[in-house]
Amino acid sequence: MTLSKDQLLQRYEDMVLIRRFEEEVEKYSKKGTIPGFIHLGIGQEATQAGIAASLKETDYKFPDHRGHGIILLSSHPEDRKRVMAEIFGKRTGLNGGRGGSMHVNDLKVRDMGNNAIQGSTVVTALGTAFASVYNHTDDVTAISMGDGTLGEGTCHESMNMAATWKLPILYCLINNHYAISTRYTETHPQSQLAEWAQGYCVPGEVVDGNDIEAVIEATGRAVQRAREGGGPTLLEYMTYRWQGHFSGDPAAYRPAGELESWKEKDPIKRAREKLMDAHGVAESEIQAVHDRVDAEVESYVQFSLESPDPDPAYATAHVYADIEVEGR
Amino acid sequence: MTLSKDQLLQRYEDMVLIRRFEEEVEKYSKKGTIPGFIHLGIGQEATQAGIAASLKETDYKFPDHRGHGIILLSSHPEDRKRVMAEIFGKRTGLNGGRGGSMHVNDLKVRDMGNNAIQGSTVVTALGTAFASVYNHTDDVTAISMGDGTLGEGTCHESMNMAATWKLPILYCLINNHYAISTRYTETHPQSQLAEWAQGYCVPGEVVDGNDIEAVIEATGRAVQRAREGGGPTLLEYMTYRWQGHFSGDPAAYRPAGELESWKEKDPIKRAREKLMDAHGVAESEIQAVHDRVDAEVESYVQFSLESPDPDPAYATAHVYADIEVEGR
Amino acid sequence: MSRTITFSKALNEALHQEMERDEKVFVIGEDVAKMGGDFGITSGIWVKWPDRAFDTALSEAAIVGLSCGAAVCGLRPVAELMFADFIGVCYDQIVNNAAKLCYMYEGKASAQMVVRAVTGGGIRCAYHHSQCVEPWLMNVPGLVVVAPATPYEAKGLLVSSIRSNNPVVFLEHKGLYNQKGEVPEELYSLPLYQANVERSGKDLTIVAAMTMVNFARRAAEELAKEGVECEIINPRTLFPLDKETIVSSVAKTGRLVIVQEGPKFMGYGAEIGSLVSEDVFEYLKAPVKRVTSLGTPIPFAPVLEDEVLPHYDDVLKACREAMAF
Amino acid sequence: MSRTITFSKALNEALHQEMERDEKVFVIGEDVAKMGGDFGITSGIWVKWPDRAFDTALSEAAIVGLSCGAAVCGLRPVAELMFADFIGVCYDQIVNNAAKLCYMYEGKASAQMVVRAVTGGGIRCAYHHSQCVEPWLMNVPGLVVVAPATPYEAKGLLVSSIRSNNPVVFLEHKGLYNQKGEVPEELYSLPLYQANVERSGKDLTIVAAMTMVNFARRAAEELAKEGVECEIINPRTLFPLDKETIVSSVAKTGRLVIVQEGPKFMGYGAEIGSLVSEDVFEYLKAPVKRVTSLGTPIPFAPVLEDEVLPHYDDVLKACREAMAF
Ligand SMILES: Cc1ncc(C[n+]2csc(CCOP(=O)(O)OP(=O)(O)O)c2C)c(N)n1
Ligand SMILES: Cc1ncc(C[n+]2csc(CCOP(=O)(O)OP(=O)(O)O)c2C)c(N)n1
Ligand SMILES: [Mg+2]
Ligand SMILES: [Mg+2]
Repeated sequence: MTLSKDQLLQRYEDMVLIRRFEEEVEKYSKKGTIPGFIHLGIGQEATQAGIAASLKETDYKFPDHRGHGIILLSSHPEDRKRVMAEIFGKRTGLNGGRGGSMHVNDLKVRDMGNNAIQGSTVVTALGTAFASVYNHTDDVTAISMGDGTLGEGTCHESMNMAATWKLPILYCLINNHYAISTRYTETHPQSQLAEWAQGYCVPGEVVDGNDIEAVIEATGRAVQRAREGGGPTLLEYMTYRWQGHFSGDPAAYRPAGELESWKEKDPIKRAREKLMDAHGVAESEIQAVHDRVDAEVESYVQFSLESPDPDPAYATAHVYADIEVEGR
Repeated sequence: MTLSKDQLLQRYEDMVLIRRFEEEVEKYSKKGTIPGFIHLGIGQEATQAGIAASLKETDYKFPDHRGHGIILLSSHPEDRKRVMAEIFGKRTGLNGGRGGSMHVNDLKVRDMGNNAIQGSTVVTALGTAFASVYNHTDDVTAISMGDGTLGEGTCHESMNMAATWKLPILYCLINNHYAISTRYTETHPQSQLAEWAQGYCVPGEVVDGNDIEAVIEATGRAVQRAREGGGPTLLEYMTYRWQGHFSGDPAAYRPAGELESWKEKDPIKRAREKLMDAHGVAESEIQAVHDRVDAEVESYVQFSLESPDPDPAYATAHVYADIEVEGR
Repeated sequence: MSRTITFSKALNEALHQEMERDEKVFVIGEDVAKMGGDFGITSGIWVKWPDRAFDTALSEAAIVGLSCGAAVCGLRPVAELMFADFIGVCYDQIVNNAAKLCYMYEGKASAQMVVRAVTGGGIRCAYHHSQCVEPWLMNVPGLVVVAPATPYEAKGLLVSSIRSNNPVVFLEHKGLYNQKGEVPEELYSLPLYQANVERSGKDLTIVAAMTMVNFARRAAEELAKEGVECEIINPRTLFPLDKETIVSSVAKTGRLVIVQEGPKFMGYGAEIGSLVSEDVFEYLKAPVKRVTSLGTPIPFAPVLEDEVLPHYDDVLKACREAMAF
Repeated sequence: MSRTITFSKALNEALHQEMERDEKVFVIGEDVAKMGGDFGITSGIWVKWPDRAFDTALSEAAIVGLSCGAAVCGLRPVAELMFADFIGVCYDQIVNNAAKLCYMYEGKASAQMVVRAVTGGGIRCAYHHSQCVEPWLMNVPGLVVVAPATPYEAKGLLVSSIRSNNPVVFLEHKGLYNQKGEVPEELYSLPLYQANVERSGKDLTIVAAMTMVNFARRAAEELAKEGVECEIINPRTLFPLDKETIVSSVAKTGRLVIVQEGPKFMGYGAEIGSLVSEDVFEYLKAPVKRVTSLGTPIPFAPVLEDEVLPHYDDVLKACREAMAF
């Protein structure tokens, strides 16, 4: 499958949006305006945008700690500034500032939230997929997991159960080559992690995670399969994060030249070349996308900077569904 | 490989010893003399005896909750009565009666003990195998796990790490078709569980677990491989437990005729036929084995019955290596 | 209400009646469907509702994780973990996932689920099948820990736990399964977060949960002969705890003995002892006493296990000491 | 001893010196080898001993399980779990395996290992990277929970934890990593199971661990100006706890304030409050007070997290109330 010009242009804009969003997050994280640890998805935009584009609003999404991009694209356009405000820890954030970068969720678009215990939501995802079957809907569940996260025991319990019960789950294994400082080849026996799925009689496919069209094609097929009752699929998206593990990590563990070689494979650059070379899109049209996105992201930043802090009393709300806990 | 007459006769005696031991345990469990839950290995003697016979004394053994047979055969002959006394909860038991059927260990023969959290020792086994490598010894680690236990996340973490580091581990997956009432086909996607190992690039082999020679042949090969630095192997021994999950379970979940068909494949009967038909062993020689074992097991029972209860004060010993906890 | 049934039967009935009432309720766990549970608590459910009872692999993290996800979608999972000791292998799912979902989702969704688990000692099953696990859980904001002591409570509290929008760890003491008591046939619920005053008295308060309530009752009878009137409080919900009932009882009696099956250190007795001395210090006539098991793993041999578990005589002794102080 | 280094550096030095001394010691965990640990605590070890530092997959149960197995073979693993919150995913290995091995093996072998984990809040990392996990562990017989409060303790206690034949969960509060203090260059150890009297005083006892010791010190200075002499006790080993030091201090002062970072319910303050009222009831001149965080998950936004964590002013207030009682 190849995307039409308009489709590809739309996905191009999605990717640029992620990139610009992350650049601003990085800037304000380095300044100290954004508190806590930030994991940036720069370099992985094709995987994130491609997964988001393959899902419908009622599909259940479990993004990961590096998943701002999927969160952003899944949310309603008018809520996107609130994704950033959440990362800033502001009252106007999608979750009132109580979750931050690692815990943004938006139930109205079935973004079930990311999570800071790696592998934990890999089993939670069984439950949303189970609910689809129980309730006879065709909503699929897409769970993002890194190459490192595949080390967790929950991955096995989840895959075993999903494969046995043919649950509608997409295991989106985002292989960006590292878990913090550790290359996946040092901690896993397979040369491609997708092989792991074969042990469960589940299709495992390696995808060029920096090629938006390849991502959409493979993901779309797997979504379709799951929707039709064909059970889970594991997709291994090969990609690379340009920044360190968290914003500020110097990433000294990367061999010289590696980053540069991956920058050659920049998913945005690749899509732009395709747009211009194959679809004859003009430089000015591309520039218009960038201008639009710049303005858009700038508006998120302004919104976030201007938003008030949460009310301290909100700290004790919703610990339980029915009873209050003691405040100060 | 086929065993010589003498070897096969020896293994025959091992199997008869397990069977008679378990029958007595069952008897005293039903009488209420043996407290707690008892998981019997009757029907699985070829797997247990074959694994035990393939290991040397300094290899690390992690038997499972149904592993009396491996424990018994690994222990020194003079200690075997103490295995039974442990199950009786007596002071003379291998562990002073404090562990019972699910927690018998004997460090001097590197029986590291069974355990009642399924899957827990599957990761502990990494550590003994790691120690062999760290200390440059050639001791291998053999971990027993049931078909049901393969559901636990620890199996994945263990296999992933063992495969990556090529640790000398034998995953002895004893497939007796059930986890309590649940058939393995209902909870696992593979038609043979050995396929699971392929996802880790680890050899997985299906073995006729009721054929002592097949067990010894396959296990021996895997042990050899591990000893020589070739890494882990998963062996799936196909067998069947004749009793319910625990002594007293009526096992109503088994389809009619299933038990009978497996009794046809009785590992003891098969070995006896081979001994008599292929090796020309006389009925009387077989009878002598049974007589010897009967007397032997009877002596364990007497020893266990006559042994004193533990001293209650022993309950507080060894909680810590260096400090005492409060007693009564 | 004169029908007498066992604690197990009461639980089973609660499940049947709630499943009848609300089709969002389902049961999941190892051997809970076709076999009806290792302790028979889910018996008959799969027969009636084959699409609402699920036998799983040995995968406790997946059982709890699936339940969390399904709960957030509006279903009401009742997961069985068999022995409570197995909470160890799915602890993350309980404390870091289930317990925090309501907070994360700002009350828009929550882990409205029940995790049933068989707790406590006494059946000679040693280290891994005998622990009292409530201290593992009672320190985790967002969780609810329910611990019934009678068949009547078993049914009523299980029903309210299923209906609760919070994640409830429902502890069933194996020593109570065969205990009989009066249980209404009709569906009813008992309030969560509310302790029960099992017996009123003015001299001394005994707080006890699960099987320890039986010890407390026996001791109260015995002490009554000596002229001591004990008030017995059974928390029913261990966390969040009904402090008020405990505190006001001690304000009246001035004396408190806590009976707890698990080891003394950091058990529920620790919290209850502390909150009482904080809140009604001036009323306390004697030091708070705790009767507990020894601080060891639970050994197998009957003489050893019996040595470790709390002794009834120590309950009497503690009460008499409190009175004599 | 006039050299001043950070808490992190002290830990790193302890590891280097113990590894030098005993070749059975090795480090294992995620990113502990080549990168030297996410917080740099294992920095330089892999360079010196490439065969004794192991980067693993994200597999905490395997890390702890492997350590148990290796320990039983006589090695001395020092495992790093990065954030203590991840104890959730390997809880079974810690409480059902490590904690029980000495008992199971009747003292012939034990889980002689250290599990290092970074605990506590304050760095705006929300629910899953900020919890005080000691209550998860302090109720499990067989475990040791060590919690240093200064660089000097960090080095000395890590050394003794490595040498201990018990499984030690070694809690490093992230708020202390950059704190500086005097630390001897030579190898030394500090006794486990022994509290430290940080400051002597006759009027009021403050028990505090980890960062809370800083609050206690500040409060003691402030109160000294008002003529109140505080005695500060830092348990160092939270479990098994040195009761004697605490109890005899309270026997002297008659007043106790416990400062604890985690939620109040079932925290270490619960046990300490109870044991004091049991053992020195007659000496208590005022109710025991606990200063703690609120009972919620730890939220992200600074204003929210600050609201939840204990407030220094509340320490002062609690002490003044105890004095005024
Ligand atoms: C259970 C658990 N273990 C460890 C961590 C610490 N940690 C956070 S992200 C990470 C690496 C994850 O690597 P990967 O899954 O490849 O995702 P990536 O960061 O590369 O996107 C680690 C070790 C964690 N959050 N949770
Ligand atoms: C973590 C854990 N979950 C559940 C159990 C309860 N349990 C004990 S044995 C068993 C079945 C094990 O089946 P399998 O591994 O096939 O061994 P088998 O009993 O057939 O020998 C179960 C569910 C347990 N002991 N530990
Ligand atoms: Mg990665
Ligand atoms: Mg089985």
